[in-house]
Amino acid sequence: MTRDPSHLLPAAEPVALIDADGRAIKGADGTAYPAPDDAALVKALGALLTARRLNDQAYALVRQGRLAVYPSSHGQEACQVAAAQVLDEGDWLFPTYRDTVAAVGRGVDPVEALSLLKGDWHCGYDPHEHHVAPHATPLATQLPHAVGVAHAATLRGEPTVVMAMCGDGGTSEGDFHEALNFAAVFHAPVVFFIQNNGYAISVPLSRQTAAPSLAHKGVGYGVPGERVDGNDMAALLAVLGAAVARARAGGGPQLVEALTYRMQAHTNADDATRYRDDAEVAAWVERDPITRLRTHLLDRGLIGPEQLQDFAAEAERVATHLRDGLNRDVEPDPADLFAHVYATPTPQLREQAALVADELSREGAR
Amino acid sequence: MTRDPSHLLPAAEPVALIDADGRAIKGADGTAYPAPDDAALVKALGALLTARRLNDQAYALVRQGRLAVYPSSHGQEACQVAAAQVLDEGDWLFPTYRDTVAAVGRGVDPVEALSLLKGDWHCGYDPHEHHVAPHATPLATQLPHAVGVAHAATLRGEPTVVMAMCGDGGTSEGDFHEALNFAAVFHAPVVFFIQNNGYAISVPLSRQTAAPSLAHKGVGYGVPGERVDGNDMAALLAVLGAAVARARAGGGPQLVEALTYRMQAHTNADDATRYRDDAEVAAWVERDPITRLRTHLLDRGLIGPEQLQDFAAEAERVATHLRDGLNRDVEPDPADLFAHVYATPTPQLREQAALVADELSREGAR
Amino acid sequence: MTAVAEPMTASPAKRVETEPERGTLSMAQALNRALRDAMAEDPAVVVFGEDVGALGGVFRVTDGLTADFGEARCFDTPLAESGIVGMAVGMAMNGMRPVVEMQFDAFAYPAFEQIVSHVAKMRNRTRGRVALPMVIRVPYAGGIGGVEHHCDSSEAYYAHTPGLHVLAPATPADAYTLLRAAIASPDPVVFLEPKKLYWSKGEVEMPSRAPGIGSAVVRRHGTDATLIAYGPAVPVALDAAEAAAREGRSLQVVDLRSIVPFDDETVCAAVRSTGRAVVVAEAAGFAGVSAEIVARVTERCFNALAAPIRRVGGFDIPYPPPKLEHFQLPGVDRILDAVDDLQWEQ
Amino acid sequence: MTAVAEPMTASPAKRVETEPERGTLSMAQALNRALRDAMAEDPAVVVFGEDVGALGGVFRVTDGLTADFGEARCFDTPLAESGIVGMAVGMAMNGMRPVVEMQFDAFAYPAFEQIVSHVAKMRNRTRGRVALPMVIRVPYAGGIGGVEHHCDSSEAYYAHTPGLHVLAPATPADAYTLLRAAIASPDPVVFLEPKKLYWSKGEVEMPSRAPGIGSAVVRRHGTDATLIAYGPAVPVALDAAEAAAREGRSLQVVDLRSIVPFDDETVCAAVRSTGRAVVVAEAAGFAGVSAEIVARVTERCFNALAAPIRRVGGFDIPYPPPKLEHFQLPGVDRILDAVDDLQWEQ
Ligand SMILES: Cc1ncc(C[n+]2csc(CCOP(=O)(O)OP(=O)(O)O)c2C)c(N)n1
Ligand SMILES: Cc1ncc(C[n+]2csc(CCOP(=O)(O)OP(=O)(O)O)c2C)c(N)n1
Ligand SMILES: [Mg+2]
Ligand SMILES: [Mg+2]
Repeated sequence: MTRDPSHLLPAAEPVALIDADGRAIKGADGTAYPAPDDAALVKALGALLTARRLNDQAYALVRQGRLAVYPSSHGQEACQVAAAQVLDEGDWLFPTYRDTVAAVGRGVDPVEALSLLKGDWHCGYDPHEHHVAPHATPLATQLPHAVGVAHAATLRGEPTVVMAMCGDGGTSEGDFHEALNFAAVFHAPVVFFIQNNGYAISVPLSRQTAAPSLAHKGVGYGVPGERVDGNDMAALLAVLGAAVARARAGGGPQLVEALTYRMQAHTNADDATRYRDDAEVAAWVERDPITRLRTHLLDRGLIGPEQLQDFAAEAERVATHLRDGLNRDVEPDPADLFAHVYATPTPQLREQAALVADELSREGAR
Repeated sequence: MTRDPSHLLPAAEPVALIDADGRAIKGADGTAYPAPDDAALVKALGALLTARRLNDQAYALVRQGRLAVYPSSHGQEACQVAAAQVLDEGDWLFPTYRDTVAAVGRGVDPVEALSLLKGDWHCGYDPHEHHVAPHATPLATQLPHAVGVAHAATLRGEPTVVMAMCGDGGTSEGDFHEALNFAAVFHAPVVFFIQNNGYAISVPLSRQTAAPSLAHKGVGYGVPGERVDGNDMAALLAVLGAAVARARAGGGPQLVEALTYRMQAHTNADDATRYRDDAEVAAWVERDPITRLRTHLLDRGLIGPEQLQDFAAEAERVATHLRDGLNRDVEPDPADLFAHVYATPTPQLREQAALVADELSREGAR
Repeated sequence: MTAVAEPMTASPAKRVETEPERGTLSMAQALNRALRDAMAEDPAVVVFGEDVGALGGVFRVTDGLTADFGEARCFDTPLAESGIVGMAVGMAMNGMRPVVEMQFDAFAYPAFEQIVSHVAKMRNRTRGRVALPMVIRVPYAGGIGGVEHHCDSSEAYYAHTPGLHVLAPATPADAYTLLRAAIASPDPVVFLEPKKLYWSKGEVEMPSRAPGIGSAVVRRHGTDATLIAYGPAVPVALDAAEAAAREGRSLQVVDLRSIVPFDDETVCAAVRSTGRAVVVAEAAGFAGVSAEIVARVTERCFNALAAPIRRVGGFDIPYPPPKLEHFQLPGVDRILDAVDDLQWEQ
Repeated sequence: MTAVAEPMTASPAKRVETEPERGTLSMAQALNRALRDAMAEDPAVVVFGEDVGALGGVFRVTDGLTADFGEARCFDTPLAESGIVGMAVGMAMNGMRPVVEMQFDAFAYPAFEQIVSHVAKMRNRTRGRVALPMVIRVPYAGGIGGVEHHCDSSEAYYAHTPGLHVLAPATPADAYTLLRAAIASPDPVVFLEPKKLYWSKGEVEMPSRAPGIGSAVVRRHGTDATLIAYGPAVPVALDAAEAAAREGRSLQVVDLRSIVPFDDETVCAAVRSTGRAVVVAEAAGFAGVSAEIVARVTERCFNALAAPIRRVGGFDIPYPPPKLEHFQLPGVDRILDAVDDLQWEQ
């Protein structure tokens, strides 16, 4: 144990590579985090536009009654896209309920990703297919799982890295603490990625912690903490990319706090006017991650109108797919209620399934 | 939120005022922690001698079958004594199972303090009498209670400070995290006092944390962390005293890590040879807190042989009281089983109590 | 010394004996009113949890309390249930009467250790010297189309734990009565609020003259068989009784109100009067409260029973997704089927 | 891609059909042997928890595993039960078969959230796509003079939670058989080890040919009444049967072995054959496993019952201090009293 914690502490200011006007920040590429390559940024813009479209489409589908509820990541899309984009195929992502877009970024079909919120089934996708864990609702409880997945890989000598996502509110839970501590002690290849969007439903960050920042929580575990502008796509790719590379190279876990903002209410069911001002929201709209990256790439001539049109078309295609998928009603099969409680249903479950089958057949007979 | 964490970080070296040979450390009184006054040190030596005697007497009583089990604080007595001595009468102490001696330092009768370990009843003393919470066995679970006691006092404008004790192992539990965070957010007057004795039963500190030190955990909550030589009575009184004063003055919570050593096995039921070397133990015996303070006070002429004799007599008196108390067998009353589950027993409990009473009367009749 | 073993109690002296106020309230409003009245009467009552302040709770049960009583009396905490319950334990030890909110049933599980090892045991551990007058409010059970972890019927976990009182109101009036009783109780109470009944309306009397903790009530008299229900299952049992009446069968409905302590007297009297009974509850069946009811009533009334007591309740499965939840919830048809099965003489 | 939905299973191909080895072992030794044999057969089996490494566990059940299989296969963790179970969930998701130890029953409560919301639900949440083959070992129940929090009978909390298997051996042979079955199971198992039986000895067959998960056994045949017991209550029930025999009453003893799934067939057949029954268990009574047994057997065998099924078990109180624990534990006299109460015809 070295007593000097300086290598574990975040810099005084969050890492930022592109400013709110889309300009590369002077001298920023001379820092520990060189700007990501141009292709990655262009790719990210496409993903960002699709992400925004998905968020807004899903929100609209709630209003149309096709989804029961939607916790949107509108405004946090740069975090969502970066979390997925920095991972390799064999890596794992552990999303929260707000991270549908990140899951989609890993290849999960958005229709399957939203089956939870449509009410069809708890998890609509196969977590093993894209290495995306089921959305976690009980806060921070997915973080110890992430450590376990990573440690299993380490034991087998596999190069897997795990991206474990969490909100600012989630950092207060005991499981956050236990997961970071386990990851550090077992030197597990996990990147803990906190989207600090300023609120846990109605509760502001100041009521969540008195720490200098959430990234300062790392030092208590011996885990390096870093802060990053969560609306700056370039900075996110750089910081998360470096954290993933470091973990893959055997450097152990890292904690990354992204400063971002939940531009909409917690979910459509929430009334954010009860606890925050419009002015606060407006200030963050100015720092929208999409405008920033688009301006930057246009200014640097890395994209043109044609590319933007292609991106828009792709976003629209995905939105249409989502709409079509969610407008299609597939009646869930009641037999599923009993089929997956255990690998083999117990005698009791077989009895109970028979009771439901009997009820249904009597109903059918009427 | 200020981003500069330096005021929250412990110094590179633990605070120490008296070295292992009992000499005042040069320049130490020029630091943030001036040496405690002489009277306090002399008083502490008396308490230390009684503490050691109590530990060893309790241990002997286990061998004699008068106690079921005893987790001794042999070697950690300076921490025990300091924790009690720095508190005012209205303050609260939250001890763990290993902190019997600290509870006794607050005025709890040692016989009552040990009734848990004798098997008579779960908590043998009245927690309200000396403001000592019941010994906590489930690790770290007492820490949120400490915050609650402190916050209640704050709400009523009372000057109470709470000393919340915990082991190095306990810092890994989720409740440790939640308690520190709540204390910081509510600016509660709690001193979290970790006795880092190097082990959680058999598990060494290196398997408990990868942090630079346990005191470094404070910064993640915005709580100042401090490290102190846990076998240096003067340093403990200085650091804990300052933390209590700061909390009482409205400065909020503090985290103090004392570096000490569990010189005996976890309890008499444990076999420490399975997981640690005699050489390690021997090295710590050299740093015994009692020898150190005694030498220091003798060297400075603050005590003489007569004073030492008085102290020894007092220690003996307490040991005799303990022995007598534990050798006396009071049969616990089976009616107590049902009397305190609720303020008023439920009809069900009355039935159950009657059943036992009936069994006993039938037995008596035989 | 201000800390006292038996914290300040709601001062009954202040209650002037006037005609009680009456009003039609939703259950959420009745609960809000109970909190207000208790806070107004006793400065030791404090309310805290996640989003209970400015937002007024996700179900608005704490609406306006911070505005009206100040931040010291009703406040938001960091997001950590074990911390919330643990802090309440400490506050109760030190003279307060905390009422904490767990946001949803399944989100109380992180606090399970605190509830089982401390809340339930403190009085007993200390031979009555440390009381914990505190209430843990839990919006519970299903029927609102909630996603996973938002619909658990968790009463058995608490009811099985000696040292806790466990209450579950089924009407706005009982919500008011029982929450007041819970706050006034010298012992910890797990207070289960059926989510799907938050918006159901009913007449409420304040202060209430209804029986408090430990009393069941017969909600509907009947002669053929007795339905025993609590919380969200009570209105369903009443619907079933109504439907049975149309088919010429007279069903009696008992509402437990208080799961622990259990009102053996009222329940057994009701069952004896009909000789047949069905227990209706939402929870998954195995080793739940329903099993206890069957076991204890059978033990006490065996010779009065014409048929075994049947259970209608959740299957032994995790709570299903919204589109399938109606299969899990006890419904009128399933209750009537169970009644039909009670070995009626031809 | 190495992560697989259905993790590597104990390769039965490797098992050569030879005469099983036999030996007299204590229950702790039998458990140790089961862990060893499973680890030797399947590299995916890993053991971790508090003090399971160098110390070999406070009950020595993991003695020597680190020395013999290496630190990667059996290791100590930081002191945090939720973290231990949560990490096991992740490892099970990613191809391993973790076997974790909770140091004592009450110290599993901090992991309750992980157990109820994740361990029990993962397969169901993912429609069978993510299995969690993992075992949570819990030294449980009382009778060893342990201080508070070291003697809880916590089986009802787990048995009430759909998605978990809950096993409780009563003999060294079953300890071996059932732990092997638990580790081989594709589903999570809460494995309850009666502390007071750790040092009891018995003959063990390895590999075992005894029935696995889901089967009860009749430990003693009898004709007058049936005692139904599991875990630490089984030897007590057998003692009671022995004592009853001396008084001329023939008691049958059923050992559940598997609480979930429950063996209705064996239990009901036994009860029907005698027409009278008593359930014996250590746990506090209200809404526990005993209640379930009474309820389900009564539902199924009502017309064969000459008397209501009685329960002998813990009172509804927190587990008492050592000097009083004998009042809480079901003993021979109390069982015989209950049997006497079974409405015998004069
Ligand atoms: C254990 C637990 N407690 C409470 C909740 C209810 N809840 C859902 S979201 C939420 C706020 C979460 O805030 P944060 O972690 O910042 O994530 P965000 O919603 O901002 O993305 C709360 C309290 C929960 N899901 N889990
Ligand atoms: C929640 C919980 N888990 C496990 C235990 C079992 N246990 C008792 S003491 C102990 C070690 C504690 O170590 P530490 O916190 O360093 O305190 P020390 O014994 O060294 O004073 C353990 C694991 C417990 N008491 N509580
Ligand atoms: Mg947030
Ligand atoms: Mg220690």
